[in-house]
Formats: sequence, structure tokens, C-alpha cells
Amino acid sequence: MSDIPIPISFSAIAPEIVLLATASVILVVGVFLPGELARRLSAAASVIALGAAAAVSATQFEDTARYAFDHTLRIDAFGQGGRMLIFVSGLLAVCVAFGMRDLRERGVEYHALLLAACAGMSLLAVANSFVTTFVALELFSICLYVLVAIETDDLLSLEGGLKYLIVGSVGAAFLLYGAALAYGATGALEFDRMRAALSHGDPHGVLLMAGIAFVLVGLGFKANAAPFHMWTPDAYEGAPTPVTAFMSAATKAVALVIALRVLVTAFPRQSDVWEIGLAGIIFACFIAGNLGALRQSNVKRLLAYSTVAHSGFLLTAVAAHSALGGRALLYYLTIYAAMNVGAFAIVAMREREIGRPAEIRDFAGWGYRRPFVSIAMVVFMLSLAGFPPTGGFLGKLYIWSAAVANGQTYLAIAGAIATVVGLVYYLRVPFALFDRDAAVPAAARPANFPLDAGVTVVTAVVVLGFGIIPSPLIDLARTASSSLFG
Amino acid sequence: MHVGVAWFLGVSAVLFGIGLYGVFTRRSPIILLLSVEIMLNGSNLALISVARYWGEQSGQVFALVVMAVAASEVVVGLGLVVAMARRRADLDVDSLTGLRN
Amino acid sequence: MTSALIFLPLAGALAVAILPLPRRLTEGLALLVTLAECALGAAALIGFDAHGGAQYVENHGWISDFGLNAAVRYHVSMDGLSLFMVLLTAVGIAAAAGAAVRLGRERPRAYFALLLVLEFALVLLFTAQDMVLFYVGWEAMMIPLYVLMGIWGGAGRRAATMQFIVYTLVGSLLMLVAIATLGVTAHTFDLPALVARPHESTWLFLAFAAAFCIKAPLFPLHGWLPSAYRESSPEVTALLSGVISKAGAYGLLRFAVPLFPSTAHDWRWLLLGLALAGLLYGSLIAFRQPDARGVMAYSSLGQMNLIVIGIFAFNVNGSTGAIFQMVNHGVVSVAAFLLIGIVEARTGTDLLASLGGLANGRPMFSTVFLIAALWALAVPGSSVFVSELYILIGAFQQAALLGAAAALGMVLAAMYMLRWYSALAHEDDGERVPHGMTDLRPGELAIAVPLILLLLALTAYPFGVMDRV
Amino acid sequence: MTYDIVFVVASALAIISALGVILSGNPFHSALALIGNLVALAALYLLLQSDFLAAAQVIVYAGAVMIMFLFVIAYLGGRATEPVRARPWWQTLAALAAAVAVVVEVGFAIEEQAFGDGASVSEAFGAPQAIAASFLGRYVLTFEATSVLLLIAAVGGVTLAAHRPAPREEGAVSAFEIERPAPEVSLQAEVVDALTRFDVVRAGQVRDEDGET
Repeated sequence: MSDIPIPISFSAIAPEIVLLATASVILVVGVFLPGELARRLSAAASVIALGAAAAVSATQFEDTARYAFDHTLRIDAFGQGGRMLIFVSGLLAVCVAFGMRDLRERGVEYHALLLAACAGMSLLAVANSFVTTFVALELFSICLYVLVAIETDDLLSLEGGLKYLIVGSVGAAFLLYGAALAYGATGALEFDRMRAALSHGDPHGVLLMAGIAFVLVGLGFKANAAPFHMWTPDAYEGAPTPVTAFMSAATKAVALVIALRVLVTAFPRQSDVWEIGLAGIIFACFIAGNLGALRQSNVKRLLAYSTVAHSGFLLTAVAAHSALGGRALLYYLTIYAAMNVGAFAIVAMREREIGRPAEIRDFAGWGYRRPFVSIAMVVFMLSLAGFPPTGGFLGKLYIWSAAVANGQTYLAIAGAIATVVGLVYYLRVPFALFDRDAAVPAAARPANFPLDAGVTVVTAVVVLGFGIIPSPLIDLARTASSSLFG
Repeated sequence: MHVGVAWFLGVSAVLFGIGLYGVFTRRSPIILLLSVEIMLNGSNLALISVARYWGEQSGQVFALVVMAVAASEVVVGLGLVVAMARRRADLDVDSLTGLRN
Repeated sequence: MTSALIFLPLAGALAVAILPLPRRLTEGLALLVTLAECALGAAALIGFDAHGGAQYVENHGWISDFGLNAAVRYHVSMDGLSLFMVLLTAVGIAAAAGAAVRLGRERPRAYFALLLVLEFALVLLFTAQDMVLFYVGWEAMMIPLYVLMGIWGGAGRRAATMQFIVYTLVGSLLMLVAIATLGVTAHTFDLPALVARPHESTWLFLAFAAAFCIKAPLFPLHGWLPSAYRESSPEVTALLSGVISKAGAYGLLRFAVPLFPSTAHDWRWLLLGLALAGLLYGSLIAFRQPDARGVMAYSSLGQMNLIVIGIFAFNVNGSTGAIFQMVNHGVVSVAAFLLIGIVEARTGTDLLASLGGLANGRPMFSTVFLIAALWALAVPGSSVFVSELYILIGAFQQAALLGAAAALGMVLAAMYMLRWYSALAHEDDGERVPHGMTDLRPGELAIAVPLILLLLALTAYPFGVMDRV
Repeated sequence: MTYDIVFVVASALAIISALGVILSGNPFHSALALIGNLVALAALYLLLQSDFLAAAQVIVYAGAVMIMFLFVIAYLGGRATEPVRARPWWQTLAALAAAVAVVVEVGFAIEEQAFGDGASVSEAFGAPQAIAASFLGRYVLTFEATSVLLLIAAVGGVTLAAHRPAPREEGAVSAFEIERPAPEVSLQAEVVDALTRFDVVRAGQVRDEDGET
């Protein structure tokens, strides 16, 4: 029992402090300001706070790995990389939301909750103990439950929030129970101490195996991995589109970052067993995600199922549990975040034009009226489908290389087959966009969203730029990954 | 018979399973929230019994945290339920079919 | 030099897409770029040393460390095979662009930009010496093709495009996994380094072979072919048949066989059998097609399978003939499909039953069609005859029965091509042939005549190609 | 011996009340059963020398959280009662299978794991002082994060449940109040649906909002 006071490391949690302080200020000040002004100010403050948090993480990126708060946190480049990804996704989500008139009344809460969610994710990215993991996970989850349902006038939004909450809580309970079982097998809750406790003796105790299985299930819920993905389409469709964009990018990123961290830090000797479990989940992701996406006509639902299928690819990198896999994971997560945020930003633009959820047919012929945005959408779809020269292609190749290097060629082959099926639904969007026969749709409302367009351009540049010149990103990912694998 | 940690863990597993069954079979959001509470309580019992077994404080602290988390979940969940109840009469997860294709 | 060949079309594509020029200038600019590419290719041919192996080498780092120290490099060069494939691409694209100008495509900026992107990708894949780089070209080639087919195609374009995508991507992605495996196990993606240490792996070979055989296409992987050839615009069909199918054969020659020589040798009978079946099947089916495109499509299938026979005959005659036949067939089928396109533009159909009599009072039409048909049926003395003969000799050396059966394919080719020509050109004017339909116009001749001249040049001096490969 | 009897009684009570929560048709009864469950668990915590947790369980959980539940149930009145439509039998079976699988798996794990007698602990174990020391020492960050969590939950609860007259301009339509297309139903879709989701009625059943079937 180390009940002696421990040094409080403010530098370790600097980003969280920045974000939560800003959130509090927004909440307090927002009360006294008229709605529109409060929304604008809180958006500006959020952008600054997220930018500052990302900058702080960036300055600490190359630092040597260290533990903080008596091993409940591990501050390393891997976590900082995850943090930066989260903060940038949050920043883009703020930008996407800026044009949303419907959020006007909720602007303050929206931004405060978004900042708090980022803080929770950021904590999770560096968590080194199941206690921290659980608290951080719940911190951001609760923010997301509310954010999904923030359109309280809209029943779909509430429904999405409620389903997400219930299923998410079940996932959290699984994680918790798994942690309790692993705690029972090791007597420790910190990942590194668990590994130390497991470093000798039989690595395959049944209690421990049960614990790992439950932890995997719990994280699977958050990473919307099949078969724990049933909340995904509902929450994604019900949520306001900027929230969907944020969830798809940041939640996925942080869930996979922590999954890799738990598995390789705490249970490296058990890798033979959880590799198999992950393989099962990966196959389920490919099947459920692809079959689900094939029959969607709503673009958000289609993208929701596509994220399920993508969990399969990303988990392939986790299953490789090597420095190469970590690198591939971070590389693909970055691209993945960019293409999802970009795609959802475009969906948001179209929704605002037509004033209702966008079906694929609502995009028919749109490419001839808004060619540049539509070309960006094509880029995102091609990247999701894995075509060169986009980052999506290199990410897949990278992940498959990691899988092959770890002797899991069958996962790469399954991924290849899943990619083929994915084409069928991803390419429906470009086909619709440039459908020659469709009447060019007229705008229901004047549509001019400079911030959305900015987000689209930035994300498209990321997707294409890191596809053509990937070395800078790969170098960063290498630094981050090696800090985890030491 | 000696009641050791294994017995407590067994009870915790049964509680967890009961909660899981409830989540899968019931449809009223209130009952679903209650079922989740049972799952969390089962986990808490496991944590506390393991903490006792190892003579280690962490598990108890963890369990306290879980209580706070559960309370937060309930607040948000009930907030959602109330917000929905304001806007529609029927509260049944299965009839929430607006979000389906 | 190689980089100039690769990036000139890309720069042209960007310029065409971005500059807000009127239609005429856009078309002119695009045409200029394609012709400049031809000129560059010709310069490369002149400077090419027939016995110098890989030339115009450029090797730079691209992705420094792609894991396990397997770097991906921008490594391009040209040997004889690459050079002639690049030249074929340049000529084919130039002809297609000319035809597109002639036929007048909607949204010319996008159309020509995509054509030029296609050219970029093709040149890249024909010159790449790094497997990842090759794959980038291989897939990048598909994107403009999908768009060209899916937007500017005929009524059934959507289903045809989707079928094409799924077929080709199944093979491609398996190949991508195989590339990843090779790279990770050998710690390099560099083709010369990999070829220097041959591999033996059945599934890797089959993954590569599948990708290339679908694109070629080898029988029975040709399911996408009929609808794709029918629903695309004539230029795109010409490119599909003339150039892009050659990318499949090129892949077999450049990757599948050299990387896994012993495995390929073990599996040769499967491929030879399928190719033989494809040759006879394509030739027979071509006979029964009601439309001009259908005949050429199945003829193309048969010819590609003949090329595969040449490749897997595993001797010098077979492979030399295959390469020469790739060039010949490329030019012939580009010419044939573009001519069909001209007929379609005049009459609105390519059904043989509704056409006919094109030779009546239209000497240019008649001549050009006749030359294309004669070359396609490999009339003795033509360059195609030379290359097919080489393939047959190769096949005979492998097995007499194989050679005999392949010769049967040639006889069938003569029959269906004659039917094709006579249905189009002879008899009275068909019901859909407008009264007083004009002969070929200068603009059309400007496209057709260079191709014909090229065929004559190949015939006159076949060793110009065969010595260099 | 007393220890064993208390254990048996308390755990039986906990399990029975938990069953009561999930089997009762009346949410009010369910909530009351959960209170029983919480109290029984508190007794088990006492057996585990976790006095502070037992107290917290009763005061925070049974005292505060459950009161909130009861308030909401009272507010909803009859609407909180579960509609009688039953789930398809195979869903119930699947749920049962999942629950039994969890219990069996963990039971097997416990059986296999050779637990010793457990550490001997001093009187101070589980005392408020010890918990406080942990919270302010090793777990100070967790403590702070938990407090933020509670604050966020409060903000969220207010955001969601606060009554807010719709402040929209005249004639403006909410972005999402629209006619939705009827779902396309196919056998394949049905099967996929059944395999991939458990929380929904089968496609083609009542869509109560539009009155379509």
C-alpha cells in the first residue's frame, strides 16, 4: 500500500487541465451571455483550448516514457500521439459544428461536453491502470451519451443517445468485470505491475483468461467492433453529424490505443490466446460491417457500418502486437480519422442544404453543382475503399505487412476480401455524386459553409498528402510505437 | 465449508449474469438501467472480495469510483428517459424504430 | 526520361482539369500532351540501347522505412518490354484522345484529365521496378477507368462498372496481400532484388497470377469483359482491349513468372489449358456475336489467351512472340474499336444485322476496315502473323498437341474476322446506315491512318521490336 | 459459522432480489428489489471487512441513486410499465445462453484458480482513513477525474432533462422532422438483422410513428 503522498505531476495531465478549465469557464460564462454570442465565443475558446492541448502534447512527444501518479498513468509518445489525434479530431468537430444552426441553443453545453470528452479520451490514451481506464472511459462516454442526444427536440437523437448509453454501460460493465478478474489473478490493477505479477508461473490461468476475454469484450463495445457494434448505426445516425464525425474518429482512436496498450503492457505473455480472440472479433467485424453497410441507403448509417468493418482492419494491427503493428495502427488511425471527419463534414453540408438526413440518392448529381467538395468526397470514399494514392491504401498495406510479419497472413487475406466487398458500397456514393442522369439538385437553403469547406480541404490534404508522402507520418508513428514497445 | 474469496466471486458472477440476462430480455429503459446496475454491482462485489483476498486497498477505491460512475450513468440515463417521455408516450426500446432501416 | 514520361501526363491532367479553357482549347491541350508523350516515347526508343537491359533508371527513396527495414522506393526504369508497352500506351491514349475530340464528349475538362491520369498510371505501372510502386500504378489505373466507364458509358454502365470493379479488385487485393508478404519476408519491395532470389510459394504465385489473369483476362475469369467492352465509350473500350489488357500480360511476364519461376513452371499446364480453352472459346463465341463490338471483344479474349499461351510456353519463341503480339494486338484492337466507334457515331448502332455496305462508295472506310480486319485475322505477311507464328512455334516446342490446338484458334480467327468485315462493309447498305453516309473525314483519317501506318511499319520491320525485348 | 450463515443468507437475498429486478413487470417493484439487492450486497461487503464501502453502498446507492429512480418512475407513471409484447423465444434463449455462459466461464475459472486463504489484514483495512489515504495519495488523479465525471453528469442531466420551450422561428422545421422512407425488407436483411442486432423488433413490424406496418 503506497498511501504516502505522491508527487502530483501537472505536466502529465496538462492537456486535461487546459481542456477542463476551458470547459468550466465556458459553462460559467455562457450563462451570462446571449445564445448566439455564447455559442461563438465557446467555439472560439474550444478551438484555442484544443489547439493548446495538442501543442502541449506535441512538445512532450519526444520525451522519454515515464510513469505518473504512482503508475496510474504512463506518459509516452504513444499516448501523446493518441492525444494529438483526439484533440485534432475534436478541433475539426468544433469547426464542422460551427455552421449548425440547430445547435445554437445548446452551443455552450455542446462545446463544454466536447472538451470534457476530449479530456477523458486524452486521459484514457495514457492510462496505465484499470482504475484510470475505467474512469476515463466513462468520463468521455458520458459526455458522448449527452452529445449524441443533444438535439433534445429530435426523437432520433434521444433514441440514439439512450441506446448508446445502455449498450455502452454494458460494455463498461464487461470491462470492469474483466478488470476485477484480472485483478483477482494478479493482485494489481496497474498494467506494468500486472505483467510483473504474471512474469513467472503459468501464463494461462483460467481466471486471467476470463478476465482478458471480458476486457476485450468491453473494449470491443467502445471500438464498435462486431459483434458488440449494435449501437453504432443508431448512435451514429441519431447524433448530430459533427458529433458523429468526432465519435467515429476519436472514440475509435482512443479505444484502439488503449486496447493495444493493455494487451501489450499487461498481458504480453498471453498473446497467443488473445490473438485468437481478436481474430474472431476481426472476422465478425468484416462480416457484420460489410453485410450491414451493403443494405444501407442513409449515408450516415452506411459510414457507421463502414466503421465497424474498419475496426477489423485496425484490430488486425492490434493483433500483430509488434512495434510494426503499433506504427501501422497509428498511421492508419490518423488517415482514418481524417477521412471520416471529412466524409461526415460533407454529409453535414448536404444535410444542411436539404434540411433532413441525407440518403445516398440525395447526393445524386451533386457533384456537378459542388464539384470540389464532391471530389473531396470521392477521395474519402476511395481512401476508405483502399485505393492508391490515398492514405487508406498505404494504411491497409502497412497493417497487412504487420499481420504477415506476425504470421497472421489469414487476417490479411480476410481483410482483402472484406475490402472487395467494401468497394460495392463505398463506390455507390461517388457513382451517385456524378450520376449523369440525375437532375442537378437545387439548394433548399443557401449553402455556404466556409468552415466545413476548410475542414474538407484539410482532411482531404491529409488523406492524399500522407498517401503520397507518408514518411513524415510514419516517422512520427515509429517514435510513438517504439515508446510503447521500448 | 469455508467461505473464501471463491464463493464471493461466484456470487458476483451470478449477479453479473442476471444483469446481462436482464439487459438482453427487457425493453423498458428503466429496467435496462436497473439491470446495468446489477452488472456493476456484481463487478463491485468481485473487486471488493479480491481486494480483501490480496489485502490490497486499490480494489476498494476502485469500487467506490464505480459507485460514482454508476450514479453518473443513472443521472444521464434517467435524464434521457425523462426527455423522451416528454416527447412521446411510449417508452419501449423496441418501439424506438425511428432509427432503423 | 522515365520520370518525364510518367509525370508529363499527370501535369497535363492537372492543367486540363484546372485551366478554365473553352472546349476547343481544352481538347487541343489534351491532344498536345498526348502527342508530346508520343514524341517523348519516340525519343526514348531512339536512345534505347538494344542490348543494354534496363535503361533510363531512376531510383529514389519514397517511404523510408516501411517496417522490417523494407523500404519502398521510387524505382523506375525501362527495358525493351517496358519501352514498347509505354509506347503502346502513348499511341493508344493519343488515338483515344483524338477519337474523343472527334466524337465530342460531355464535360471535356474532366474527361481528358481522366484520360491523362489513366496514361500516367499506365506508364507508371509499365516502368515501376518496385512492387508497391507498381501496385500504386496498377490500382491508380483503375480509378479513372471506373469513372470513364461509370459516367460516360452507355445505358448499362453502372452494372458493367461495378462488375468490372469487383472482378478486378478481387485479384488486385489478393496480390496486395502477396506483395506485403513478399516484402515482409524478403525485407525489400525492389523487383530486381526480389527476382535475384526466386521464391517458391504456391499461394503467392497464384495471388499474383489471379490479379493479372483477371485483367488479361484469362478464361474463365473474363466475366466482366463483355459488358465492360459494350458499355464503355469506344475510346475506353479501345484502351481496355488494346492497352489495359496488356497490363495483365505484362504483369505475368514481369512479376508472376520471374518471381516464382519454378512454381510457375509447375503450374504451367493449368494456365496453358485455361488459355487454350479461352482461345477456342473466345474464337467460337466471337463467331456468334450479333454486334461489331462483341466480335472484337471475344476476339480480344481469344488473342489475350493466345498471348498467355506464349508466355507459359516457357521458351524464347513463345515469350518473344507473346511480347510482339502484345504490341501488334494493342495497335490492331485500338484501331478496330475506334473504327467501330466512328460507325456507331454515324449510325447509332453496332449491330451487324443493321449495318452493311459501308464499302459502297466509301473507299477510305473500306480500306481502313480491311487493313484492320486483315491484321486482326493474322493474314500471312502481316506483323500479327509473325508474332502468332512465334507463339505457335513456342507452343509446339512445349507440346505438339498444344500447338495444333492453338493453330485451330488462328483458323477460327480468320473466319470470324472475315464475317465481321463482310457484315460491315459488303452487301447493300444496312437499314441503319443513313442514305449518303459520308466517307471518313480528314479528322477521322488523322486518327486511323497513323495507326495503319504503324501496323505497316511493324510488318515491314518486326525485328525493330523483337530485337529489343 | 455465523460468518457462513450470514454469507449464505446475504448472497441468497442478493440473487433473489436481482432476479426480482429483471423478472418483475412493474418497474416500481424492480426498483424496490434493487434496493434489497444493494442492502444484501452491503452485508457481503461487511463480511469482506469493507465497512466504509458497505456504508457508502447503503447511503449513496440505496439512499440517493435509487430515490432518483423512484422519482422518475413515479413521474412516468404507467408509461414506465413495460409493454407486454414478448421478445421472440430465441432471443430469450440467446440471452439465457449468454448469461449462463458468463456464469459457467467465471465459475470454471474460480474452480481452477487455487485461491489461498487470503492475506491477513489489519483492523485498518477498509477503514475510512485508509480509503481516504488512498484517494488522496495514490489515486488522487482518479479522485479528481471522478469528481469531474460527476460534474459532467450533472451538466448532462440538466442539458437533457431541462424543460425548454422550443425556441425556433415560426415555420422553421427541425432538421430531422421528416418522412422517412419505409424500410426495404428482404430475407437476407432479416437474417443479417437477426444475427447482428438484438435490441430491435424485426423489420416489418410496427413502425409506430408513421403507422406503417
